[in-house]
Amino acid sequence: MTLQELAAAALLFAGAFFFLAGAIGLLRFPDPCTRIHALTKADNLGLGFVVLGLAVEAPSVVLVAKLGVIWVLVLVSSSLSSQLIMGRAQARAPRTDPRGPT
Amino acid sequence: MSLVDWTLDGVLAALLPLIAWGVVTAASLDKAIMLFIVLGFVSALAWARLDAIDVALVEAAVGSGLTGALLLSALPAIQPRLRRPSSLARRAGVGALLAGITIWLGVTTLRLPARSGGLAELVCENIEQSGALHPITAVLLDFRGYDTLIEVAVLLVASLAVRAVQRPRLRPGRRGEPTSEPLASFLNLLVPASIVIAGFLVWEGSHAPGGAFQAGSILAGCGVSLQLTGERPALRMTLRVRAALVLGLAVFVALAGAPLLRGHDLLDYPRPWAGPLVFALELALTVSIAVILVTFFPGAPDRPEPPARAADSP
Amino acid sequence: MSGTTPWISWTILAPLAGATLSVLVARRAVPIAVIASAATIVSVAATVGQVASAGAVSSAAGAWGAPLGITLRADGFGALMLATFGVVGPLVSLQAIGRRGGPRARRFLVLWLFAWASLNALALSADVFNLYVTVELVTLAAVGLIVVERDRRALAAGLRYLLLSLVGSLFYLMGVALLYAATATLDTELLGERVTPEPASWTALALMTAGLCLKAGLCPLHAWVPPAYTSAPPAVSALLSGLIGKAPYVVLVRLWVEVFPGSLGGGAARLLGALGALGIFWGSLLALRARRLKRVLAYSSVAHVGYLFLFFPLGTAGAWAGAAYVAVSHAAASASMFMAVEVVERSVGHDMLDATKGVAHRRPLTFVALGLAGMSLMGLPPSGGFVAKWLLARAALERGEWWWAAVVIAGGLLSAGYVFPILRGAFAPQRRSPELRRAPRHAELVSLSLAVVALALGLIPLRLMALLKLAGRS
Amino acid sequence: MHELRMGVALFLLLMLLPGLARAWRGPTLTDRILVIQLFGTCGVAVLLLLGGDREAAALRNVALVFAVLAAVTVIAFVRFAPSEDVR
Repeated sequence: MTLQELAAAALLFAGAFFFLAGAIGLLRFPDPCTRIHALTKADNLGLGFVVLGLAVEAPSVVLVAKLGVIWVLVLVSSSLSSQLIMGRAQARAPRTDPRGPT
Repeated sequence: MSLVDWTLDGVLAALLPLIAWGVVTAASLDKAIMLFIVLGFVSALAWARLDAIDVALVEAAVGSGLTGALLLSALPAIQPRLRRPSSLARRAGVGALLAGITIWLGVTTLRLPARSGGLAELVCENIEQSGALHPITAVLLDFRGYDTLIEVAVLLVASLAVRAVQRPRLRPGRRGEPTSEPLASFLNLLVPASIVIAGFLVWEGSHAPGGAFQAGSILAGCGVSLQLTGERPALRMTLRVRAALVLGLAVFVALAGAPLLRGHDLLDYPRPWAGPLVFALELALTVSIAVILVTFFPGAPDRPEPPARAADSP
Repeated sequence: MSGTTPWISWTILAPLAGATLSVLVARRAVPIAVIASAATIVSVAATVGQVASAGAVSSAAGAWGAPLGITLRADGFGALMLATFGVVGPLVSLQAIGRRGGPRARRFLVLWLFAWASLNALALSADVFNLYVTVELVTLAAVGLIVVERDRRALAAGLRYLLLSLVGSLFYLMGVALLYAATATLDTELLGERVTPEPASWTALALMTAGLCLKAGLCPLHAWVPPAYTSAPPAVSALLSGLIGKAPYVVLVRLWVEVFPGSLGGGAARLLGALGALGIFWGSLLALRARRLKRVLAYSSVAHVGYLFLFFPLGTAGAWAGAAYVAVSHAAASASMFMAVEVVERSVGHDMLDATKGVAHRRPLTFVALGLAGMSLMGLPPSGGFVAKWLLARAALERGEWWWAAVVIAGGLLSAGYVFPILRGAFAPQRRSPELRRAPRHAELVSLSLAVVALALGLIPLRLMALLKLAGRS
Repeated sequence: MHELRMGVALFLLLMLLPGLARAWRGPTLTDRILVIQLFGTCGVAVLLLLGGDREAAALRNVALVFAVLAAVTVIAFVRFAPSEDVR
């Protein structure tokens, strides 16, 4: 196994770990706010490490660029999505929960 | 195929019916829609795994992306009415019938004589003369272009029928919700990115998986986003929109009819020009498919209705 | 194809081009539709002429030819259906042209042009997958036509029709996939040579037949028919019942006669015949009990679908001529009746059975039309309906299967039971003449001309049969 | 290396199961849309991994389509999903 392959393997494993963390968090955390926190780990770091792992071995620069574009697209759209989802959730929260400081 | 490959396929094959079961038995409509979107994701993966990349592309774009958004946008209109599960006996009967058919189909398929892959060889032999180097595109736009001609008409008719029954009630952009800062900057990124990617997919279509339908769906996704966020007003049936709507079919009919005038068969492209003609056709189809898909979404009324009529819809 | 003018292709492209243009130039939709219709009628007439003089005409789309490409082929049957679509359809669409192009009339015309293109394409297709595509276009155009007036009830009926029809399409498509896997071709002629009696073939036949029967509204799969035919505008019901309802049957006949030639006469064919007989009785009985004119006609259509399916157990050339005659004469007669009902409904304000009371004297043309078309539905000589039923009954007796003949005759008697009350109410003497609203004059004329067509079909039977005999194998 | 990539892809597919459980249980629509987000990202990763050792760029195009359309569903969700659920 070359050094390059080792690095790729390590990066892929790291990615897998963050996906695992995200999935477990999504399942186990108590409410949507904390779950979205878990999810962003998978979105940003998990995919990021997988992309890095693949990029290490990529035969051409074009391919690396393409992987990068995909990652950036997912990053942007997932951060926007998180924002929109939480915005929607919070816009409605006060109606059901107006009293009682927590 | 190693053990990992087999397991991977096995997991995919197990996930599909599992999720489908979830869709069918979900207690509420919104849950069913969410699971349906997930089903679209997983089936796109399955198609990719089966090397049917073209189908995977369409499934990713239309099956999960746009269909999910379309179902969600229909949700407010139908939610209150879904309160009547049919009787257990009836469901069991239908289930048994469908299971029987499925099992029978499975057995029949497995017992099919193992023959060569249909017309694949013939397609490969003739691909040089066709207007595309990718077999799927060659089949869709040349060998069986006549099918696609009618399918494009199907899409246009569907759009006309949807437009006939749409109510202006759900017109987004009228709600006065200002576009948030991040959303606006996201849309600023999405529009150019979609156009570039759509153009790339059309180009790919001439020699690799891709083409008008996939590219059109990307553009439609962008258009739907703009329309749903109120960033752009809903499509009005201006001359320009109508021109975009029929462009694909018009070009197709022209390409079909022109050879007839010269005494050839319909869609018989003059061979040296077949490549450029097919590519031009793809571009026209991309535009039309994108606009047609956008018209399926609520918020694309015929024309601005006078307020009196808009108000009386229940 | 060389030398001859490719009329066969123009029968599809002309209406398609017209539809495309009239979406684009919506203001000029009516004149565009008129020109496109005229062009289509010329192409249809020329194609029928070619077939009548020189036998089947064909054209290979893209010049590829089967099995790689798709072949269009006009044989006797295809030409007959082309002619039916090309006579009945434009006549019905005249009422929209006559209305001077409001937005509804324009939408109707565009959708009708699409439907016409797809019907012609269906009649000419010699490829099982292409048939699927044309059936889809027929279905969607039909749904568009049903909901064209944005009526709430029509919307529900249209959606119901769409969903059931899609289930039917799914079954058909699974059959196509199986056939392709087993034979590596989609061309009907090549399939006819390559299909062997193996599980895949007859599973395919069963799936496709089941799907098409659902789409055709064969009893007991007719649940979608009455709501669709009664809630759509009458002109649309005329197209649905007269033309669009025949489309799945055309595909079914192609399958059974050309792709699976050996399958006629088996148990499955008898089952289809039995369902047809059931449809004749059940549809007629429900028509007898119906209180609304449109409902009577809708159930009468269910019964007439039944007659079409009597061809399968008989399978002879005579039975074939009879079934084709039923298709053609019912197309004209039923469209005429629906248009006449349009006049009655507009005149009186509703379409209950007693709406016709005393209207005969004020709307004589409509009642001549109702009478003539009713004769054809009942099968009284000398109408087209009579020839159709006579041919079917004779074919049954020739094979010694008298029970089919009994079904035909009983069906005729039952139809008399539901057609006569309509006319009797109309000619009954009235103490005072009812107040009538203005009714569309052109709808009256359309109805009358369709009724004359239905009647005339009985007077020129031999020429039509000569055309049909070209249908090759049957 | 192929094995490794397939193994990671398989692992990511298995990560969908906890997601499915969350989608099934809910309880709110917000939870379900989060699952869809997870599935989208997982899908992109799996497609990239599957395409990792093939010459054809086609699988990466599928991932590209996933990525660019990921937000459309969420935007439709925010616009149209019924609002009674958040606690």
